[in-house]
Amino acid sequence: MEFKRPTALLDACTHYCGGCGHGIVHRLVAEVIDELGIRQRTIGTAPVGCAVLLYDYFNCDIIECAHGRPPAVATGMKRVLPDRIIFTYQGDGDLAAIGTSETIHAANRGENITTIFINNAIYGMTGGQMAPTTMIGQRTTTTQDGRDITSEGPPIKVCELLSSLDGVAYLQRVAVSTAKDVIKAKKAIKKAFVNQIEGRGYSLVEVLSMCPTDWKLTPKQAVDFVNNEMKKVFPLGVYKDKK
Amino acid sequence: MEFKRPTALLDACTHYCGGCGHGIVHRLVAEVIDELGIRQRTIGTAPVGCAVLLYDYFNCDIIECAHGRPPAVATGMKRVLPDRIIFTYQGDGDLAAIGTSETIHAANRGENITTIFINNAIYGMTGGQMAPTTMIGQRTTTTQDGRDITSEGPPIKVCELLSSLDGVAYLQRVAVSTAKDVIKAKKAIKKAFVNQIEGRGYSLVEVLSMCPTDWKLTPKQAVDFVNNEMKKVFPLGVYKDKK
Amino acid sequence: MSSQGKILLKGNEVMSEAAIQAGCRFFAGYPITPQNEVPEYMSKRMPQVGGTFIQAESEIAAINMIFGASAAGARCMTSSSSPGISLKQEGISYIAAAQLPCVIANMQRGGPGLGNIRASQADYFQAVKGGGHGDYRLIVFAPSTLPELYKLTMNAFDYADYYRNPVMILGDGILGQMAEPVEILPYEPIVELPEKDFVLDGCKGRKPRVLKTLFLRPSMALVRHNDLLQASYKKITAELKLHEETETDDAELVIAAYGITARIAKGAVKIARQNGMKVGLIRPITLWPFPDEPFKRAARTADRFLVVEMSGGQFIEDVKLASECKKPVEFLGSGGGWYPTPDNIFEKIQTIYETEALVD
Amino acid sequence: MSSQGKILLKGNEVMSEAAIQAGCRFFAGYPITPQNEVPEYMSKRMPQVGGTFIQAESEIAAINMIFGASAAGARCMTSSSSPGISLKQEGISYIAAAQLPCVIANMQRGGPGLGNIRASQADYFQAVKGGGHGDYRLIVFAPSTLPELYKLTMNAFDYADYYRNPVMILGDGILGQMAEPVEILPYEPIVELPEKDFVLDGCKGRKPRVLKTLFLRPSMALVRHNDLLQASYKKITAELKLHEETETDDAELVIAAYGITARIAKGAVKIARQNGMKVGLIRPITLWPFPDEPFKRAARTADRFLVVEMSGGQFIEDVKLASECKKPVEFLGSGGGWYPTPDNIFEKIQTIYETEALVD
Amino acid sequence: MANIEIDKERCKGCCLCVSECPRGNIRMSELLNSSGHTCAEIIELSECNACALCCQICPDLAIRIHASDETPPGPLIRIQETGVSKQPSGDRKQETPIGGQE
Amino acid sequence: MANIEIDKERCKGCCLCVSECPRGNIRMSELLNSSGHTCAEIIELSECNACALCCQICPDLAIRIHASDETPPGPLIRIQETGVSKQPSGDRKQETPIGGQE
Amino acid sequence: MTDHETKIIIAGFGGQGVVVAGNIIARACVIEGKNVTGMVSYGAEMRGGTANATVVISDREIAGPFVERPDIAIIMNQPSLDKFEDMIVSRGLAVLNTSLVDRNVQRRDLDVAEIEASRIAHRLGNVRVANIVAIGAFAARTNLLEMSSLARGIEDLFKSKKAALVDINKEALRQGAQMMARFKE
Amino acid sequence: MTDHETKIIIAGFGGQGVVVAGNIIARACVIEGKNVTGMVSYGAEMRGGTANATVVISDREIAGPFVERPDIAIIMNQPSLDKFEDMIVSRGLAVLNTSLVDRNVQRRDLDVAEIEASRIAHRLGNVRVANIVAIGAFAARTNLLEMSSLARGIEDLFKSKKAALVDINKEALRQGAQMMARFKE
Ligand SMILES: Cc1ncc(C[n+]2csc(CCOP(=O)(O)OP(=O)(O)O)c2C)c(N)n1
Ligand SMILES: Cc1ncc(C[n+]2csc(CCOP(=O)(O)OP(=O)(O)O)c2C)c(N)n1
Ligand code: SF4
Ligand code: SF4
Ligand code: SF4
Ligand code: SF4
Ligand code: SF4
Ligand code: SF4
Ligand SMILES: [Mg+2]
Ligand SMILES: [Mg+2]
Repeated sequence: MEFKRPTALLDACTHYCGGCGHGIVHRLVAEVIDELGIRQRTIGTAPVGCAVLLYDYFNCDIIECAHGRPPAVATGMKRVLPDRIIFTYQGDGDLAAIGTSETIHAANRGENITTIFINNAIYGMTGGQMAPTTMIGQRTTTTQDGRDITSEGPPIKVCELLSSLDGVAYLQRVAVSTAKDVIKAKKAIKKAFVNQIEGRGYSLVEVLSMCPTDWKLTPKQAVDFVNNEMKKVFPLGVYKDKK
Repeated sequence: MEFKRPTALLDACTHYCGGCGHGIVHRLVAEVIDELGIRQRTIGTAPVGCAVLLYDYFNCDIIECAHGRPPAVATGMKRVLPDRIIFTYQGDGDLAAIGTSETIHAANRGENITTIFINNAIYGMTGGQMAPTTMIGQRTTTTQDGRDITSEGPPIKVCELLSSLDGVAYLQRVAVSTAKDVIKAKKAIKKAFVNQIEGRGYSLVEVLSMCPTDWKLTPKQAVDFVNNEMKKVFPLGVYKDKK
Repeated sequence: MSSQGKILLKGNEVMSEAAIQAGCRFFAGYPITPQNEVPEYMSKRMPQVGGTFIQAESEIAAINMIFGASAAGARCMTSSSSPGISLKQEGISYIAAAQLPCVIANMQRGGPGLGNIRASQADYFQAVKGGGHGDYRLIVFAPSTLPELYKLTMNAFDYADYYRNPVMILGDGILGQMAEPVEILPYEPIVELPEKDFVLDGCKGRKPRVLKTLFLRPSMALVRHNDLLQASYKKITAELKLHEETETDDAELVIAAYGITARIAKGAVKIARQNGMKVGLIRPITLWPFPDEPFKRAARTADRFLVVEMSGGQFIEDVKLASECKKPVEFLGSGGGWYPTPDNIFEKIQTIYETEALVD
Repeated sequence: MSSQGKILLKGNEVMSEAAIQAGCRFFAGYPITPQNEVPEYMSKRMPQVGGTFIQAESEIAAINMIFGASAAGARCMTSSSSPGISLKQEGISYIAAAQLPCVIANMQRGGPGLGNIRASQADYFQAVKGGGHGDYRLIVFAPSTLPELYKLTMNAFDYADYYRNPVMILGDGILGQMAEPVEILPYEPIVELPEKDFVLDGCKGRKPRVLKTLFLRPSMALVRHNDLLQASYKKITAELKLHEETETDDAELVIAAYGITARIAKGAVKIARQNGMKVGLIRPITLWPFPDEPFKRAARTADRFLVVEMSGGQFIEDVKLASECKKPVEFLGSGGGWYPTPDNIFEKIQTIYETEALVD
Repeated sequence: MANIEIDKERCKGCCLCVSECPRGNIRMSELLNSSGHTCAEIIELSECNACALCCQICPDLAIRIHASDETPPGPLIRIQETGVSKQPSGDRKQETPIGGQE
Repeated sequence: MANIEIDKERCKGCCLCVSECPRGNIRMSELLNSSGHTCAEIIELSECNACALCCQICPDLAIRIHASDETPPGPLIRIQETGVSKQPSGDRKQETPIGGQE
Repeated sequence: MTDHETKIIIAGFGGQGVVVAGNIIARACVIEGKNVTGMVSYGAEMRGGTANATVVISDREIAGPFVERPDIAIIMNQPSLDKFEDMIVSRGLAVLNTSLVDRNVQRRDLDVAEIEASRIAHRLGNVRVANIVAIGAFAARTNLLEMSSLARGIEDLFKSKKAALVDINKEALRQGAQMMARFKE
Repeated sequence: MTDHETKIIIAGFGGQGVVVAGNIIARACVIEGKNVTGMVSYGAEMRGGTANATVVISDREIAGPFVERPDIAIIMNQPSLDKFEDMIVSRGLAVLNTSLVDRNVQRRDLDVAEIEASRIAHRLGNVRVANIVAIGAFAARTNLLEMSSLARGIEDLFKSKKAALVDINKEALRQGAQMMARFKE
């Protein structure tokens, strides 16, 4: 057994808080890029969100996009360079709030890209406001008494939402809150990249991820929150796998 | 038997082309408003699209909105005036292209409003470009060889898409391409307004509607297109009815 | 709380509380640094006063919710920072065209693009000339202290209603983030408020109303509507110009600065005066309408202007126009999060004095 | 086709074909009148030349697709009209900040708000001062005939690449909708094109590249990036000002107008000259950088300027600044779809002659 | 005999009512109204059963059925006879006036 | 004995590895690294079965397992001993630095 | 008003082919090497109502594409007559599609060419070529453009998309011109 | 540099409570009727790294909230010392949390107050009150603010949300001050 830093990841210390899920997912994406040998033809998009500094960590070309627009930017890139591998890495605010429209239409067009979607039920970077995926009753800085279904509506379930779109190739929801989940998550991410290599169209992996800081929990509590609360509302599994 | 112009409709000749479905739907909405006795507390939103002149026809307060934004505008109005009846009337470009995000989020918040969604598979007002709901193979001015699934993706099915959102109260797809369909459509529209009166949340009625002009068909052919082609791709029926 | 009834608040909170005090009962916004305290504060306060807070799905949704809420008769507000304000431009043009009152705050940050989160004044043109399409104008307030932010925010709601015109609070990251003691004074309308006869609330007891910005027929309908808007802008221009002058009477060099920069420039004026230099300051409080008279006046008495702004040079154009290019205008500024200090403004003043014989 | 190889095309088609000829291989747009012929034409032509046409789901998606396509190395373009251009402001600020070349066309229509679909020039400020956030500049071309539209569109791609700066074609509904005979000349680069060393196409054989507009660390990083942008703007300003002058040599009255309005004003100059009045015309071809020298020159020789624009008065500010407020500036204009004719410009000239003794 | 009436000034000649009438009791007339549309007309008033299906489909509210005790409204405005025969005006926009759009 | 190693300068003290180790073989040390984080440490190298579950969960790639023939990289940079005891730094942001956000 | 410019307006219902008519006239100008600009005046109209196309022809540079006061108006229906009669310049020409116009021109200072364009088109088997009949009449009356140029304009326009329509349109042109010529005799 | 202004910077890791410390100092100023502006310098830092809060205190109008050259620097960790040592004005004061600083101040022109703030806080049972210990030390050393005002500042800040924290914070303040006083003796 050997375990080391993938070459697709630069040897840098991240700016993420202790216990943040972003770091885990970064590694998984990098490992997949390594394993598929595509680092030199991969272009990633950085979102606006805690992962905005993605470009400081990934050892491949990166374009940083306006908030919510990575699917549109990726569309532009992929159409110009159809043989390159384009992935977007987006938070729940980025993908499911301001970028809802871009997400749905890129997905429906079946753009041959891969989307890694970090659902941490919060706006991490801006300091903990409600995200579209915030859970009912969850306290955030803009839902200080907990998200209320009557005024804010229920959390949006992205895999379920996208699954009705005929253009979408692959949807899976995973988590990174246990080592086992992490191993499964990697498989899903790999599949989402392989799909692109094989030209199957839009693939998205939703990752339930911890934000201890803005949840105001310790990393351990945050892991428990994912395992005990989030997985209930956001069931893990494959939501679409078009052959 | 008696059949006359509803009071919620002004005695004006519309600007719509001969055989256009908008006229039929206008009448149905107006009849429902009459029957529910809510004309004096109803506020409609006019979209940007062929129905932009809605305000010349409806005998109630109307606000004309930016393209795609009626759900946001209606949200603002309804929150300020919760006891008024707010409806949006939107085309497929308005609701399912530029306004995708506003639609999904108003629906998911469960805003207590009523949306009448005219799916005519085309951008009517701008002269016949592809809409999100344009059918595969359908020729438009921007898909001159027919919509191609590989580059444009398949048509978006709005009822199916929204049905995964827990916040949505009621979704039904109807048509106005036969007299029978028209009668059914009215029932659905009525229900969508009654839901609002009873505070059930977001209700949307999708209406398959004719655009003979931009389809470059006669009105008769247009009706056939709805009946023979569109209904296949967009099956009529109730997609959600939350009790 | 101090004995003077002052409490320590951040600028963003000061502005939010002022809005609540002024009767703002609808707020829609989307998070963006450095104005996050605004939606956060509103999310807490609005329910307490029976108002509505919505965290919109985007800045575009937020501004269009404001369009609806204003049409429904509520005093309403949205706030954001630079990139978010860019997204609101279409909506702002619609609101201005429909002559709907509302308050929009821009706590400017470094740009262009994603930029950074330091304060900036590089959205001046966007605010003052109009970043949206068409000939419209926003009333633009540029407060430079928190007590003034408190007062102008209240006034903003009044002027918005009075002129049926959106009002922008053009702040910046510093103003929003700094904390100062502020007295929470009760709200008093600053003008007599007209009846809101445009409100859409159902046509009970009256004819149906239409709120629209489309003017198709006859072909000159939109020209006429523009004439109406221009007439309103003329009235505002005649009535609402606000500014503050510091030691301009005998000034050889007049600094022009607004907002937080003006406050810092005041410090520089002090230093200069201590050093025997006749330096003054004109601080526009309204950026539109632009207070041109003091500049015209100063152009007669002073030898030179020095514009200080946290941008690559935008406000400078209005200073030149207002002073009719009568006197040379020096510039100290940069975009991207550069802040002046009294010291480096004073340095610039010294350079000017050294290289130019000011009194000839 | 005529013997001279000219074909009759609408302005929108002329611009589209010019783009194709210049090697534009990616177009994303969203329908809006009066520029619909552009996406329509592109949807047909792009597949023929192996390029990509995408009807985006919105103007915002379109401008961000351009961001991606340009980063991927394609010559690319988007077009829209006023409200749609307002929606693109955030994206434009990002593209400018990232120094990505691309061409953006605005076929202006009546505003503000939904307005109407008549032509207008009321997005001048937005185009020239920057409707988005931050200190950025677009190179802005204002063609006044279809042959010029053809040529400038080609040039736009070259200058965009040369300066790594987005270029805006600021047209209007008339220019887009009118049809004229145009010769489809082959493309020739107008400048030597630099290698695109910023392109993201995978890091094979080189270090990974990052394209970003965020500059957080160190705290002055964004200031430095702004300095870089300003240096580029300075270079463009020094090199690229374009204008056309008509009978200004002995003119007492100099008309300033751009785009289609300038063309109409030329008709008025002719009439005036026939009537013995010494009237000339300065027509900026680049609106940014603004050709100030001819105005400075004219301010020395002429007595007065007359600005004609299809807006409530925007371009007039640059005319004043360029001429350093040295001579009175009269104004003829209105927003909302008002069109001048040679006759009513001439009427205005007559009024000026009557009420003012031009030569004193 | 049903109290049915087609307002020829409102009719846009789309023909939808024609195919919808279960009795085949509507046809397109030879008339153009003042807006240039050919108009629908009831073939035989007495044949109509007032089922109102034609009214349901008519996009222009051009067909009215009055309660039997009600008198129909005033006469139509102006119908102009031409030699131009039945021409469903749905066609008439095949050529879209450029720019006449939002 | 597994060739496992925790890079204390990379560790952010989140403790996730502690609960993930099936052998209970990781604990939080009394050390703060130069960024102020308390660090995880392997209790007993010989107890480790190289299952790498700790590596899987570690958000900071602070845990490495080397092929047995490989030598581990150079020494850690600087660990500073303080009297401050084990303090999961996930807590440390309870108070969010205002403005330090996009 | 600028000298040497001829300003033409073609007005009718949307769908009467006024845009096509303007297009063919403009193409003929290109063929003859004349300066020309064409434009659809889309101010007030959306769907329905009148549509109109304008063409400005000149041997010199053309100032603007607008036609506020046409020299020649080809009037395809009654509302267009109502709208444009007053705007035509004194001594200008009005070509009237009398099939769809039910009153005479009121002004005395106009040259009026009446032609039953719709009826002729109807007889030709397609009422939609009334526009071309009217162009034929206009051409015969003014001699501004060669019939052959207009015929080539028709060919150019239709050959790509609707080649089938070339013949009937050419015949419509011929008949319109002939009819005018007959009146002249 | 503007006279009569005292400029303070509090710098440490995110999470060391530098913002709270600044807030309490500013509150004490308000209580004493002094002019004050507080600010978080959020320039370069996002998550992690150093965070710092600045406070400007004056009897007159305050020009700006920036502190480029602090009169007083409360340094909570090593990186902050590295970063800010050079910026402090000559004859300024550096309050050092020696628990997390492992070198001496290099400059000779500074007044240095050393306090093992983190260790004291740790002993008090919550390492996170190190910030308040440091404030106590600062207050005792400068006499710029009354201890009672600071104590009231603590009450005001915590009473609404975290009343439980009032006591331990007050105790931290007291011990910080006491420690300083002891050194003084
Ligand atoms: C147009 C625009 N709006 C808002 C912002 C501010 N902003 C930055 S990140 C962010 C949300 C981040 O949340 P998410 O996408 O969930 O990512 P996370 O930080 O949670 O990983 C927002 C609203 C912005 N930069 N641009
Ligand atoms: C921001 C903006 N983008 C584009 C347009 C142009 N536009 C007007 S209507 C329309 C689409 C209309 O299509 P749809 O919503 O399907 O309505 P329909 O006309 O088919 O009823 C578009 C794109 C606009 N007015 N504003
Ligand atoms: S704020 Fe949340 S999402 Fe962002 S780095 Fe910290 S833990 Fe991760
Ligand atoms: S274009 Fe289509 S949708 Fe619009 S009015 Fe005509 S038929 Fe109706
Ligand atoms: S009411 Fe019924 S029977 Fe009578 S005309 Fe209409 S469809 Fe025919
Ligand atoms: S359905 Fe109505 S508009 Fe159509 S032909 Fe019949 S009566 Fe006329
Ligand atoms: S590799 Fe397995 S056994 Fe070894 S420390 Fe990690 S989790 Fe424990
Ligand atoms: S999981 Fe990694 S970062 Fe967290 S405590 Fe363990 S080694 Fe440190
Ligand atoms: Mg998130
Ligand atoms: Mg449609």
